[in-house]
Amino acid sequence: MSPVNLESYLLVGAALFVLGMVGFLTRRNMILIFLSAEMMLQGVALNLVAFARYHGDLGGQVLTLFIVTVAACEAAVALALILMLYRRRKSLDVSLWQELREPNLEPVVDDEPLPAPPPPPELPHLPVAGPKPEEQPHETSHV
Amino acid sequence: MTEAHAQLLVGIWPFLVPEMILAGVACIVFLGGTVRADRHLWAGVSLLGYVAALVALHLGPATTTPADPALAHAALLPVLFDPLTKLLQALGFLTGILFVLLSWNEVDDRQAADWHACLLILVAGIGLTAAANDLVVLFLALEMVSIPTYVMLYVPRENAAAQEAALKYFLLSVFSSALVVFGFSYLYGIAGQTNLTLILEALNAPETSARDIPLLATVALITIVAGLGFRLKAAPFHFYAPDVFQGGPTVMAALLAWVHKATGFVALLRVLGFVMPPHVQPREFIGVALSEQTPIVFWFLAVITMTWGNALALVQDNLKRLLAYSTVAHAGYMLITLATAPYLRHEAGAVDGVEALLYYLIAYGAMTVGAFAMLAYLSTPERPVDTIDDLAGLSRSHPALALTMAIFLFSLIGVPLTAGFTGKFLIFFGAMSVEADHAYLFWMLAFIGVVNAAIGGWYYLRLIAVMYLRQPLQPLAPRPNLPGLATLIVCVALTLGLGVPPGSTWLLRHVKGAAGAAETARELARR
Amino acid sequence: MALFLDLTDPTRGETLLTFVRAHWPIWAIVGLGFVGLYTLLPAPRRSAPIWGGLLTAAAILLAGVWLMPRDGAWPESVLFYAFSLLAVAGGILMLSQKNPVHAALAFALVVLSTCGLFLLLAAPFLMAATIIIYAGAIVVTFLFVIMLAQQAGLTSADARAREPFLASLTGFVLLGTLWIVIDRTYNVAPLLRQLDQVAQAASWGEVEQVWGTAPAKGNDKTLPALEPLRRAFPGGPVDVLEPAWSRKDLPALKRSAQALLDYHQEHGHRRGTIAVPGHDAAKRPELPAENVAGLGRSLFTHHLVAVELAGVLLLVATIGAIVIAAGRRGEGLR
Amino acid sequence: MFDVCSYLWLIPALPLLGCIATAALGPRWLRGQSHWPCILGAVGACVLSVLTLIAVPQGAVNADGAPVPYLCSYYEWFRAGDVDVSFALRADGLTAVMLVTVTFIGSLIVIYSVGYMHGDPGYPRYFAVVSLFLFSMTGLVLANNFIVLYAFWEGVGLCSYLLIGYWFSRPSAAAAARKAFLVTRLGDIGLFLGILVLWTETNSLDFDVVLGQAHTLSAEILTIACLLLFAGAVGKSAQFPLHVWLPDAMEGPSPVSALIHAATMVTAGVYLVARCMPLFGQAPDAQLVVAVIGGFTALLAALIALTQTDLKRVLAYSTISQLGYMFLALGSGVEHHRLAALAATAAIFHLVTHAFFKALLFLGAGSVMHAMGDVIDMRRFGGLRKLLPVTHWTFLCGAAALAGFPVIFSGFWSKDEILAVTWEASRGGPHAVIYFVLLVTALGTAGLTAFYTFRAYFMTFWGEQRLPEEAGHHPHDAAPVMGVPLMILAAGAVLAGIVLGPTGLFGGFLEHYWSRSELPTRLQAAEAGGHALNVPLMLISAAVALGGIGLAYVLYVRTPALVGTAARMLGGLYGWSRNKFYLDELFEALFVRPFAGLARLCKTLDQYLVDGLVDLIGQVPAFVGYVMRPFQNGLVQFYALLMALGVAGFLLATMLR
Repeated sequence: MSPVNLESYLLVGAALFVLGMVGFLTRRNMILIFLSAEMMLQGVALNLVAFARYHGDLGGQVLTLFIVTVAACEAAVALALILMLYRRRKSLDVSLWQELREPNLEPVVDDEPLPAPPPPPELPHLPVAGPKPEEQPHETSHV
Repeated sequence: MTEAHAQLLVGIWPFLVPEMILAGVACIVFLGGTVRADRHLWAGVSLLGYVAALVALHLGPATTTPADPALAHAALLPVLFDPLTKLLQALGFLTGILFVLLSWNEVDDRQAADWHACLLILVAGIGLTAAANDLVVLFLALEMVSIPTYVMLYVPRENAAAQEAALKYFLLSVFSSALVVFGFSYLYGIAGQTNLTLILEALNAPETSARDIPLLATVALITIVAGLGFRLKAAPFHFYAPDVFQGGPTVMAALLAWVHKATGFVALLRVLGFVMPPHVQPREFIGVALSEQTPIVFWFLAVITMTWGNALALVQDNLKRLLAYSTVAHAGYMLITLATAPYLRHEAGAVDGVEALLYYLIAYGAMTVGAFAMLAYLSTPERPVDTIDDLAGLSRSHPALALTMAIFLFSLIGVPLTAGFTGKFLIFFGAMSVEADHAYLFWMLAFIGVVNAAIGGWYYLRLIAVMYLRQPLQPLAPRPNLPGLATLIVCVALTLGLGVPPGSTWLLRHVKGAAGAAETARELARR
Repeated sequence: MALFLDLTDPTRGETLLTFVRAHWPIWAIVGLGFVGLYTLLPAPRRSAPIWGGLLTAAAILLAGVWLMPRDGAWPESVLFYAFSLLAVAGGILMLSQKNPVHAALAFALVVLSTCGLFLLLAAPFLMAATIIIYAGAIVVTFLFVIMLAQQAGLTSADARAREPFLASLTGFVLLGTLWIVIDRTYNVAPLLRQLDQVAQAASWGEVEQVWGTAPAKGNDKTLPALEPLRRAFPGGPVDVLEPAWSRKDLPALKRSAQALLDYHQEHGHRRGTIAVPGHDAAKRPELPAENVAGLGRSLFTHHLVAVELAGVLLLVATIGAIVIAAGRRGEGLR
Repeated sequence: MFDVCSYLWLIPALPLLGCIATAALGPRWLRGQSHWPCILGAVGACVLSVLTLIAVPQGAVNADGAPVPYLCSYYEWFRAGDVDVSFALRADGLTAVMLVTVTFIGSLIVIYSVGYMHGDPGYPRYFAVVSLFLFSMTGLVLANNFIVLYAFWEGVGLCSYLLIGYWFSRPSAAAAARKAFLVTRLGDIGLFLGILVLWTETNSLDFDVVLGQAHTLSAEILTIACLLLFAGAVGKSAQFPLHVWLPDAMEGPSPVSALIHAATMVTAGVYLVARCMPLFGQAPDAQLVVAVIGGFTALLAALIALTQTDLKRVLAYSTISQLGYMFLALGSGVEHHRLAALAATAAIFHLVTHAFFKALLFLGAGSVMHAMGDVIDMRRFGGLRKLLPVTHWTFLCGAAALAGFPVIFSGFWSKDEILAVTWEASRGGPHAVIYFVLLVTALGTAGLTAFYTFRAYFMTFWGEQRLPEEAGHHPHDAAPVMGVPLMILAAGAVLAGIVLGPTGLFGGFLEHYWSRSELPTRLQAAEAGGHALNVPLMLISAAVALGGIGLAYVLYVRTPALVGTAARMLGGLYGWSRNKFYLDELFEALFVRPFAGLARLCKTLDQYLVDGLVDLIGQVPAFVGYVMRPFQNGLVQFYALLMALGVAGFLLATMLR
């Protein structure tokens, strides 16, 4: 019997699950949202493997294996989907996709401005021969 | 692994022949699609596939019977073929045929092969969900319904709305499956087995007092109901539905409204132990379904769901959004059955919750698929049917189509002589005939349901009024579309036919058979 | 759930207040984590969220102390603490990093630490599979996509969290409740403490302090701790406890309590083990040593159907991904 | 004679066929001739109904000597366990009387509609829906169990909705249709729940079984069930507080108002309560509610009718008021089964006579509208008696019947029966005082009825001839296709009362069915035998009616003459006399003001309180929808957040139990 009790593993599993859920709800990058969902699955996997150890039954590991498989399937679809969506909006921000909503509701936009970005590092003075690097336009807050 | 168990494992393959046929045809269509882009060809091939699967189902072995006592532990197999499975398999294949017809002229030649192949896999998933007797199989079967859906939502159209719908559905579906498997992990933890029968048995071990389940099972109950509630479109897990219905293809809206709801409910029946395999030895099964907590959860879920759906449907102008909220409301009515099922007395022939649920599911499938099929039929690229106003004056230009649509809507309202009425009747009467200490709670549930149904009548009637009482803005010009028409005819025949005998009695007999397994469990629980 | 109040056993009814009070350490720890996480989540701000980091770290630390077994630190325990600290910290990092590349790398860290935990739990095959599939394939591919998309630098979306307060509040409630569930189910320490008090009791009054007043004759009220005890000591001599209690027979009760304690000692239950209804803990099987072979045997006999299903799923997903990305599309479907 | 069952199903089937034929053939082929299937269906059903009426008393009798109803089971709808719902039709005295009334008046109105609706663009639609209505209404009356009744109950509601909104291009019509649907639907919830309660208690839905088991039910259940059923009746029959839809329903074509919103559909509630008399008879509390609501509605609607200037609205309020009378009668059938039988008979009798004269009045109003170019405001025309002689005379018959003009006209006899029943109820029993108050109210209402009816009559047909511009130069009287139905109805309105009432024909026919054993048996039998005419009450009511008519005459016809005479006698005071207004004012102050004030108060209350309340109930779901809308903001993460909140909430709640 493991000196570490089941309870501890379950708690770590639950914490990963909940952290993944919070990440799913808060991160706005589509890829991070998907990875957060995967983190929820990691929590579940931990639960299952801990229970499998506890009960001395391989079923939990089998289920975990299939969860990993399905996660891989979903990742494949997610990758393709996110790429196509990126191609249209040129951004990974999921909040850009809110055209479908109840009519006569205003879109949700970011109102609070970002703090001023740190000043760009001093550019080394280039000799005249080289082309002057273009200033990167700053990202403005959108939708 | 005993010899008998190995024998049994080998013995389940004949039952899986229909699904194998579907998967095989799907492979052929996938491969063939790279060679030829022809929607008639691939729709025809997959139609043949469904017919072949139906034939195989009919000719194949009957249910795994309890006749042989040596087979008693057939319940320990990962898949189960009891009457419920058979019913869902047959329903799934019929649904496949219906959707092939519905989408026959709706998909472009170029995507037809992928579309129909995905549909084949999805339909195979329906039967397997019902057959699952193991958390592993159940999880995979549910994903077999989900993953083709992502593709089918995205592929047919490349515009922003469809992409947004696919994105929303995909992300939330992944989220909901994470919730479901979290519940599965706790269920597994209770018994140390992935087999559903064993899990439910463990929940009913002599140490546990009746009607009370361990806390882990309560957590599992909530997360599983939440995750599957996403498929049922139960509030507050339904939010994707209006957006996805509006943005995605109409055919997909129909698919989500019926197939996903059905699989969600069947998965709930299985995993919570509402339906137990018939050859399980009659021990005192409590399971999760018959616990004290479950009816409470479903009580509240039903009330929130139907109220939310109906209230928001009242303020909609977009047809697909309206039907999306209507599907939410109907999920609420169906959830009533799950709240009442554990309490229903089971006198000879009385309709219990599970039977009412199955009846209503099937009836609802016919009418809602019909309504969506009508929208798909009427729409043309030049003259899309999006808002309620687009239906104006349909009775003038196409009286027969208007009447058909009216029949679907009447059935959704629950006007007598339609399947919708009979279904609602069974649900509400079921709730009224609960004879428990707290029967008044279920009377209240029925009352809330009736009030909701009355409110619901209003927005459906608004559609009828628009069709019959208004001048058309711009006349509709549906293209002649034989498969689409066939879908409508099948749906209207089912909507009317299942509402009155002999159709209704026939269907009741079948759902009774399918739900019959629940009987043992309940009888014992009441003792 | 006032509506159903009369459905429930009045002795078990709990209000929110008593529920929180009964488990205040758990709520306090999770609450610390909640505040910390809320401040850590990406938001337009000027300075680094040091306080949030400190609070979260404190919460993790306190949780670790709470979980610490009383009987010394084994090497395995040390590994467990290391891996789970890495996993949880990685998770929090993933949530709080504004740069998506860093967040994805934090996720890789989570996966690797989980794999370490898998190894501790005698699942080497799963460890390898998860590392290969997640860390090796998924994370790397997604990193690739992120880098492709982030050529323009950080976006404003990555610097903002959606509904940070409500989301972390939900997480707080959920984690707190789950922790309490786990604690109530698997933690036998309070029960042992009760038994110990009863076994040491000098008078009946002390017993009543633990378990409340015993019923009058003919009352069918049962021992309040009976059900948890049954769950915690399946197969143990639980049933002798109740007659002694209802007879108010102090010596017999003390004897039974001591017997249960002995049983617990003998069967090596530690804090946080047990509670499998219907399964005798003492006879619980161990996992086979040959993990890969065992898994393979299980997969290709009992779970063969599932393997086939997974194959079909992989096929659909592959083709689906190709179809989505390559696009044989039109405007056909409405 | 054929077996009743062999043709009973044809009574609903013929209008249904008519509906299908009109719908299928109308728009394309029949067009202007679309009325034929409908007329044939209605007349056929009418003939069969008369046959049924004749056949019913000749049927078998049971041990008590009462006729056994014909029960014809055609088709088993569904059977779910012990619930067995079949399409069984039932023919007994009550059904037969209702059938004949519905189909006879329906036929006449359909014929009238041929003239009235001539040239309307929706001509086939109109007749299709009217046929559908006849089908539903006959089905409702013939139903032998609650579920079939409920089905047809919804059916007539639907037809009513479609016909109120017939001129859908008018926003007011659409709003009225919507209001009618919503408000009646409120009542329907009660009906459905009542049926559910009865089913759970008796395990059956058949009338015979449920009503036969009435005495086995506990008093509370019985009262609850009765009140729920009555809620359905309140909605359908436009009783307080759900009466608000009926005046608005006048947006529909006049024949529709006549058929559905006066003669037939709105009486479905009365029929329902009469049918369930064995239940109500044993729930005195429920009956008290019925009587009080009926009496109150009668008074309230009469007061409101006093100040209406829209002719059709006056009639609509009078319909509400008369329906209130019927419920008053039904609610008075307490104490013993003899009185219950009398009460139901009186209510149904008034239902029949009311159907005749109110249909007549509406058709007359329609005829006026037709001639006046769709103007219906009484202030804009007057003195039409020379111009529209047929309409005038037939309208007068109807008005006199409604006012209860003594002896000759039907309303007098049926109203008197109701008063007699209430009088009986007020002579004993626990609520005698309340019933006595109700009796006084009813008498007062009778006076008001006479007054406002004749006010409308005099304003329309007397005084100097005034025509609105819309009428054109040569307004013409009703064409024969409209005139003949008017005359037939007028004959009915005059004769139905005196032929059926005092002779005891009607009472004898119907009471026969009520005295069957299914009526309350635990109540004491009446000491009185047959029902005698209550002469003193008749005299009082006659006096009241004549008083009302007289006052209307004085106020709206006599006054100008009175003023003229005064002017001649007091020559020098010409200027003063020119201002006949003073006299008007005097009369107003003395007589009209008090009533008008009361009426205005009632109207205000009605408009803002009751109407507002009902509107509010209708608006609640939409409001809830409005509140919930912001949740659907299109952000996928917000949706996930709500899902997660749902999980957390449910989890915490389950823990806390």
